Amino acid sequence: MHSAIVERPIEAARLMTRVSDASCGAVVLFVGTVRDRNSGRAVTGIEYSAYREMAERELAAIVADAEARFPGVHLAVEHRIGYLALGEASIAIAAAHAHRALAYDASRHVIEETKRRVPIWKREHYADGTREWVHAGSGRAASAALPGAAR
Amino acid sequence: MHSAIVERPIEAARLMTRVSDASCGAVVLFVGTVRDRNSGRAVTGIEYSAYREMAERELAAIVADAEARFPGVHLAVEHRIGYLALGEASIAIAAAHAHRALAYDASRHVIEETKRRVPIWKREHYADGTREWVHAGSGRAASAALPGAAR
Amino acid sequence: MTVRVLLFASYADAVGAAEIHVDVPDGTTVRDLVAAVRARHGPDRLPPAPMVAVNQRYASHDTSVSAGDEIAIIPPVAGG
Amino acid sequence: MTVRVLLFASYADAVGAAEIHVDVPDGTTVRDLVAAVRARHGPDRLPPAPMVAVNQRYASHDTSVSAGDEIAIIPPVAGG
Repeated sequence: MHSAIVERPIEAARLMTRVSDASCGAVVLFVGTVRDRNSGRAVTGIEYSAYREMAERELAAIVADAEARFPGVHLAVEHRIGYLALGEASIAIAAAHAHRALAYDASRHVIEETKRRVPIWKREHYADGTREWVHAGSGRAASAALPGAAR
Repeated sequence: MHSAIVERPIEAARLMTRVSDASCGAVVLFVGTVRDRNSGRAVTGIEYSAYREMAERELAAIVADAEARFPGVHLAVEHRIGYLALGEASIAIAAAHAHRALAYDASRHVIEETKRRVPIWKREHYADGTREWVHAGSGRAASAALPGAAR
Repeated sequence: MTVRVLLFASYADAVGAAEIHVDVPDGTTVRDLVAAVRARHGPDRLPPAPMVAVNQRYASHDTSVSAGDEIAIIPPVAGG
Repeated sequence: MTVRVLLFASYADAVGAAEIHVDVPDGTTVRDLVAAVRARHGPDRLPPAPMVAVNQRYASHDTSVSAGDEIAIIPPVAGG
């Protein structure tokens, strides 16, 4: 198993190589990338920041939990932080297992848990020159004055 | 969308590139590979054969159906035939969507439908020098004399 | 009429050919064709109700067969 | 005692600092600490019950805080 917060481009193929071995007949790779629109606004890039030590700890815990929950799965996960342009990968998760159902389930579990609890934030940069922090789940950018849980 | 039966190594990264565009925030890649054991026997390789014209037609139909069933998904699928050594990819499915849930669901749908209806067969080669046709679902190799539906 | 029948994988091995030609009456069905193949090559060579494709599409055993059709008897598939 | 509090992302922007030091009585809880930060920096800067981590683990608002702890007030996460 492998997990890391990185400040360089993610090499998804290397994560797949890390998890694959002769006993694994199925590999599922998830890649999350910066897309050009969110909530109807034209996005030019996203700036990811993290509470880095805690993010590394949470990501490692998610991977360890998943390997216990889906026995036999091999996992490798990297989340990138810093400024990412359109199309660049913010996260890649490679999950390998002898059987495909567990590879899919473990992959999905890791991305959902990552979005739920790893302390990483993103600020979208828009075509009109503005930028705003995004609060997951709300589907809306947060106002600077009263963010998050109070909304 | 893209689907093909090929007789050369599958380049999964190229399939991902094919499906990705700026509107897709999530890409799910599934790769099925030859593993070293099946039903307790040591496998050295697998020979895949197909009813090629029909297999191409069925695979194309599965991809078209999936793109209708999961609106907005982009799909690229290749299935390899011929002799594959341990670890080589027999199938790769790239699914991209603006949102991850549909990318996962479309990917899973395509692999399940492919296993269900594309006329491709495999003959496992074992470490002891024998080889046998495998009938999916049975979990057992088929006898040569009375295969398939009669069992 | 004479109908061309394709066999694959374990069925080709069992019958000893990847393609056979079978004489059947006009208007025969897939069911009758399969029965004719089993009668000629031995009932232990093919199951009584295998999957069959007519012109590269899965077909029911009630489907009528014409002389120019491409018939395939299809073992349980195992792709992926 | 003086407690070091880390702020991130929109909360750091709202308060105007990524790290602040807050004077609180010994034995204070996360709840009291958040109230002290809001009293000092303005109640419109942080929600009344944000997520908080103590020593890099999510903690309930009843958790007691010690002087050496690393406290972080955590906006809704948006990774992935």
